[in-house]
Amino acid sequence: MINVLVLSQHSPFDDMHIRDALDMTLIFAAIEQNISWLFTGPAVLALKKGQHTDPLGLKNYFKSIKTLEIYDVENIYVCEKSLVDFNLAKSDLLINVNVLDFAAQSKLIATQHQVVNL
Amino acid sequence: MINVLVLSQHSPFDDMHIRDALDMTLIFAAIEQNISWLFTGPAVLALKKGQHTDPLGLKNYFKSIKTLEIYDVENIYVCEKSLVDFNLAKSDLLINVNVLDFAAQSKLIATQHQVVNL
Amino acid sequence: MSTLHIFSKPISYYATERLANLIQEHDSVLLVGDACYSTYLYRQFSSDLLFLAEDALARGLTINESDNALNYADFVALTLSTSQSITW
Amino acid sequence: MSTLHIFSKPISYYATERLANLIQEHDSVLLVGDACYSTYLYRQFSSDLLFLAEDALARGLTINESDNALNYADFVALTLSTSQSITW
Amino acid sequence: MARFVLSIHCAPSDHDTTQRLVKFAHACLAQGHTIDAIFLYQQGVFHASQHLNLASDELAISALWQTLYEKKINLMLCVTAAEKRGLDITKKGIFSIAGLAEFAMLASDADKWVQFK
Amino acid sequence: MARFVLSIHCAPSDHDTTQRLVKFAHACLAQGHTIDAIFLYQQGVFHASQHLNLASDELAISALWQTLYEKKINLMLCVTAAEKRGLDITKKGIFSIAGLAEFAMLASDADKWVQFK
Repeated sequence: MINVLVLSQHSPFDDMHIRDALDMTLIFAAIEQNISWLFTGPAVLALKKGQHTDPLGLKNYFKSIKTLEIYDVENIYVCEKSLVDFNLAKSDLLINVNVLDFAAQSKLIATQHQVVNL
Repeated sequence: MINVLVLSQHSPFDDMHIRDALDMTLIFAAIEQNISWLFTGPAVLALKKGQHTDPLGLKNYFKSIKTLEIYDVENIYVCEKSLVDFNLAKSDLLINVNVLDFAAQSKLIATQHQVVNL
Repeated sequence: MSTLHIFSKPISYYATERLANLIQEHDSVLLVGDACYSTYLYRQFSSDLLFLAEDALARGLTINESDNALNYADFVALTLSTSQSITW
Repeated sequence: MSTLHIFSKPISYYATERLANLIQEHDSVLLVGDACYSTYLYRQFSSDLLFLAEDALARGLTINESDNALNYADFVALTLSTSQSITW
Repeated sequence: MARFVLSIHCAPSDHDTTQRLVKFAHACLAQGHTIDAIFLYQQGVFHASQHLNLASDELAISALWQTLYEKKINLMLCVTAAEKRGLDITKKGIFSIAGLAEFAMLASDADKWVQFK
Repeated sequence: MARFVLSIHCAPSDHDTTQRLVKFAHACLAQGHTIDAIFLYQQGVFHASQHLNLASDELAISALWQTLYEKKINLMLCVTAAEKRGLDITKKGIFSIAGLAEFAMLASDADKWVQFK
């Protein structure tokens, strides 16, 4: 089992970036690697509660984010500074996450075998 | 005859952005509209002298930039602040350009019928 | 002679300093898509921000009465009441 | 346990503040492609910048003897001497 | 009544921008304006692909372009941009193949050009 | 000797990144390392297009992929990414169709995964 970190930095509907990252995270969980997913910058907005993009015709992938735990993806990390930048509190988020300062993010990266930025 | 402004903001080999802008500029010149091309941010690097990307296998579009004048494209504008950001002087550039401060850029934009950001 | 500036991403996607200098006081700034998440960060571009109501609502934002929330008919009208548009 | 950070665009493309905080002193920073135009702007990430020689030369930059200019064999070796790479 | 041209610059994987362009176009027509062309440029050329295969909970991109075609809007695909990007221009469906010059002429005659990206 | 996987995330219109990936791959092999796969993901799927039509002064993208294929590198095209983006997966040429799981397994076994974007 290796440690794999998926990095997300794009805003929720910037192309399919977050959805590609979600797929990658779920696949590594499915093949039983130790997967982590780190949200930084505008990507933290993908964890925001109360979004309903179905009226726009856009796939509501927030539902899948909510089911990450069921698929044994427990290592969801969020950049503390980015939450502040977007005025979000932990209670504004869809799921329970680990909020990390920069030092903790660096440490997380250092313990990985592979890091993929999507 | 209408005033059309092509805006470039991307760095020289970021996808085909600058080349798309070059094509657009030349076409509007060919159909005899009053075309202007404004370089801001990393796009100013596309005007830098002494680049030879043929060894990398990349099309040397700098040659085409040099021939803009022949095609009657005379309104080439460059953001003053961006030149400073990239440590470039007017003499470092391939062609003769008009260097504009922000106020002059705003004025340029205001006199256009169409602005296309590529 | 005013310009319509259209933004579709959070402000960190753009060259903020350059744009703050380019955008004129009488210009219009319209936020669509993912730019609606953080309208307040766009105040540096304009004191009178416009945004697309359905894009903001889909993203879970509440619209106040004082907000300039537009529908698509307004968006079209806005492109006609300004001299030219730039999609940044 | 050091990370290789790879950049291919001028620094204005990136979230500079966040990255400056993330990149550790013992990490390696490699500039390729259009990142080579403005290596000096990357000093905030590392005092010991590496760059791809042929990408810098193609862009008309001069390489000094003190520079850490790499060829592709060095690039491959660098990915092996670091624990993991991130292409930003 | 005004004459518009629109252009799309993002790939069909950018569903959000795509739905916005389509809604804007219909709103233009609803107000009695004319759309002389929608131009597929840069990564936007891939909207003319005949091989988009999306799940039913995804944005129905091909169906949306069909609604614009049915309103008789000229959906112009930039041929040089398409060839450089690997789109099969022999299967163009409801899109018409055009050069940059054709579009530039329409854009010069239009009252407004709005980009979607 | 190490085992690599590489992935490409940008469209074939990004010539600079493309030439860099190809050179990196050949340098890996020259040093005796193995490349278990090159994965086409996100906009990178369009590299598998059989319809790239570039002028002779452009980067010869198809020929470059051919040089990697001749070195027996597995050029894997992500099928779901391709379908969502409109690539014709029935004409795959030298690329093999793969799911994300197949690639993830190779990436888990590899010593290094280097992304090109």
